[in-house]
Amino acid sequence: MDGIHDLGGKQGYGPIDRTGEDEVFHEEWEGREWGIAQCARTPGITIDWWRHCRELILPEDYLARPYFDSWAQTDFSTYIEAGWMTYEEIAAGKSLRQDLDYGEPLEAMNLQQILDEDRAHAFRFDAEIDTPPAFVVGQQVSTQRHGHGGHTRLPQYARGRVGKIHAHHGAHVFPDWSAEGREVHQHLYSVVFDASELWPEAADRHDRVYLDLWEAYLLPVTT
Amino acid sequence: MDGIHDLGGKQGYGPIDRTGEDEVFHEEWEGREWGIAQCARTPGITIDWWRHCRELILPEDYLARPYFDSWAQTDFSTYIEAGWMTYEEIAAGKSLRQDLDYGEPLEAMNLQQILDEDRAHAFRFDAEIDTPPAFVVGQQVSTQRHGHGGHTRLPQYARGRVGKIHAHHGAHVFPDWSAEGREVHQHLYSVVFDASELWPEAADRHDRVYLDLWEAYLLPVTT
Amino acid sequence: MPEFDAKKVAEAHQHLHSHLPSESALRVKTLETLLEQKGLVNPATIDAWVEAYTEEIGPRRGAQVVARAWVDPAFKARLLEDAPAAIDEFGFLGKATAHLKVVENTDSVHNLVVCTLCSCYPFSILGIAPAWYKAAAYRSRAVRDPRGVLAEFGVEIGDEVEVRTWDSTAELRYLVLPQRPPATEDLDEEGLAALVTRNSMIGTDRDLGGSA
Amino acid sequence: MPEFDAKKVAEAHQHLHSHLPSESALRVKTLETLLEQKGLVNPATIDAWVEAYTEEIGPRRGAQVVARAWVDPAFKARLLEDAPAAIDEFGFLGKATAHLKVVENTDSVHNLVVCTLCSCYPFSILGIAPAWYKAAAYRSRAVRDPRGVLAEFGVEIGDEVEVRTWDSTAELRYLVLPQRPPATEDLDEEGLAALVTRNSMIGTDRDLGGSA
Repeated sequence: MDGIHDLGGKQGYGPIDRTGEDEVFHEEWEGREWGIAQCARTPGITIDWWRHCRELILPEDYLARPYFDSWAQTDFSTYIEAGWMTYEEIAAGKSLRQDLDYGEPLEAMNLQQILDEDRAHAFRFDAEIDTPPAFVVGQQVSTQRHGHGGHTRLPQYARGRVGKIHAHHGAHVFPDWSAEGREVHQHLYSVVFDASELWPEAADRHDRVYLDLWEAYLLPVTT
Repeated sequence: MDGIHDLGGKQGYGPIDRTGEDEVFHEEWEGREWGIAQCARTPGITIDWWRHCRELILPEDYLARPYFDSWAQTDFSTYIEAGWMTYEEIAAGKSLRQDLDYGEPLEAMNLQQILDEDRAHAFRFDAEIDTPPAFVVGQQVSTQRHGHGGHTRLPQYARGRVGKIHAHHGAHVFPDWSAEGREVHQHLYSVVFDASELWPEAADRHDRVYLDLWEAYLLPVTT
Repeated sequence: MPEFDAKKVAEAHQHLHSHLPSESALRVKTLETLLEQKGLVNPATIDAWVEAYTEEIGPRRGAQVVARAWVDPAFKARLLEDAPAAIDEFGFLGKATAHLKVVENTDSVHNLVVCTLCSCYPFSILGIAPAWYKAAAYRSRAVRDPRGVLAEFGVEIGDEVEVRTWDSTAELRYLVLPQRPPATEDLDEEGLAALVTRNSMIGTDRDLGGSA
Repeated sequence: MPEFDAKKVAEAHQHLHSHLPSESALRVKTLETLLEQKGLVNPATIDAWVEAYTEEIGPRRGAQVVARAWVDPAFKARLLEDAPAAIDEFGFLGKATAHLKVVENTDSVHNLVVCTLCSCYPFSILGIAPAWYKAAAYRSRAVRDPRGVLAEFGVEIGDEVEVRTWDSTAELRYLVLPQRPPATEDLDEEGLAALVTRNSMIGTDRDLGGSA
């Protein structure tokens, strides 16, 4: 979707505010939200669906509220969507129904267990597939002009542009479909673009931008 | 600029709120701001510069604050830029210097005078120029892929797209330069685009979008 | 004189974000006070502008023009050919209408007007734009999802009808000429004008209620 | 089970915009309370996650990896070839590093990492991302104006140096391998690691202060 989250190259956001950059969490609630996101039971969602739910936050809230607030907002929305929470419960600040069974009580985990758990979070998103890659390293490609109307990882600033395959990373879960609940692996590439291909003011700059893009985002360039 | 104001086709803004749609002004201050914008002396600005100043409002303010508030914010910024107001004066809520001469005292105008004045606001932005138009009605054109880094009236959603010249409107003041203080007339066209050229989900819709675009935004299509 | 220094303006917006009162009414009061003290505005003239756009200049003007076009084919031809001159026959030429264009609805075409980049509107013929016209939801969706927008306004558009969205990217302003409703033969121009809604001249209304 | 219904989620966001308290702390408290009452979270486990990412997992991990690469060419080669396996030699493999890539700064190349679409970050090796990394100003500008961004961080990049911005659009995560500062021959691995800043591993820092 062409949402407020698609910030690459957008202008007008002003200077970078580095306030508190050496603090891990600036306020206690930020740590609580971080922790909830690590260990709460969730209704079978994918990372892409969660990201899409965050993208759907009202633009003014997305911009004006603190970062971890958007995580809480996203969590609420996924639990509501799944029927695990209701607006009434949120308004009341307490659970109003006990008829749903979410499984065994959760044991408290200690620091060492968390360090092991963090290790277990080293998820891989790639897999072997039968289809050979359509592009080879060094090949020129152009990107699709249209993004997916739902979740997509082809940002607006890199649409309809010509770049070059920098690397092939095997087949990774395709996010546009994963956000809809379909897990399909597709070849993933790093694609490098000259800055001048992307930005009007970069004509005489030799900088480059690298993006990781799935095969469905790419087209061969016929010269 | 690729600012927050460039809203065409952006997603996530939700349903249309029609609250109070039959009221001219919802609160008194809205009328005051409207009136200020009509009759206050300004520091020799152009409409395009004023629009650009509005585009430069912080994105979260642009989205979250009421519409006419953005006019007041824009006015403040133009007076500050011109040196006609200072932050100290705005903080104090009163004028702190009388050394600048803005001309004769302004006489109060009555309703009939305003109706005449409104007539006098029928500004024309076109002029005869020597250069003949580069495109003819019916011709296919494509739009530039890049927008101007400052003010521009080529929206993001219509960049790098193929359309057709629907009408030629003579030469009009080119906004990208007018916002920088240079008044240059350039041929202006209405260009029509198939919806399917602009939006991924419009593939089977026979709708069209018309934009008024200056010659510098357009390129001939070589087939 | 201003230098049109965008950097300075961006900094002003950042400064004012933190240093102005958050209430809009207070901000505008501050602006008016400063302008008056500096001799840059006369508050009585503001009063008169508000009065003009509350009492005199508004969508009833556009409605009169539309009704005339319905009953007078020669006027309609002039209106479609040169709208500023045609509305000037009523004395309605004014703010933001010097480059007015009229686009006509038919059985097979529906027109919708938007300004995706700011909030351009033909003031002297329609008055102050409704808040929704200037809001992000309408501006973002009118070009991409015009049928969804129309449905929210209660307007269902058949597949056989082409929707044309006019994005006011230059100083041209657009006025939709809606279709005359059926069974209105016995209405005079004034009676017809009473049927014309503001939204029908923007394009968010289509079938005017003449048959009731 | 969820149906992944985006319309329902958008409506939830609209509803919560108006019906949740505006203070973030209260909102998160409400979330935690509900989850605990429903048996969906154990607060003590949240405590342990906060402790892990405050005390144990953070940019000192990345700094150790960088220092090792500076002193051990074979390790550096493994790191550039297969970063997840290389950091696992330290036991640092974990959250968001299974597809880690290391990009190396040289005299003629400077690397900068961003996630323009959300806030992807190699957690298990750098800890919690700084707020600026997740904010609109950095996300919007790092791809378009990397030299302006770097200047705000006090890093001046000569015209002869190519700036490469890596936008983390997939599950790959990037770690910048900064250059070893001059005149650090007498420092051991631990001393070298102390020179490595978090920002230098994101790319918003370049010349590490070894010569002082």
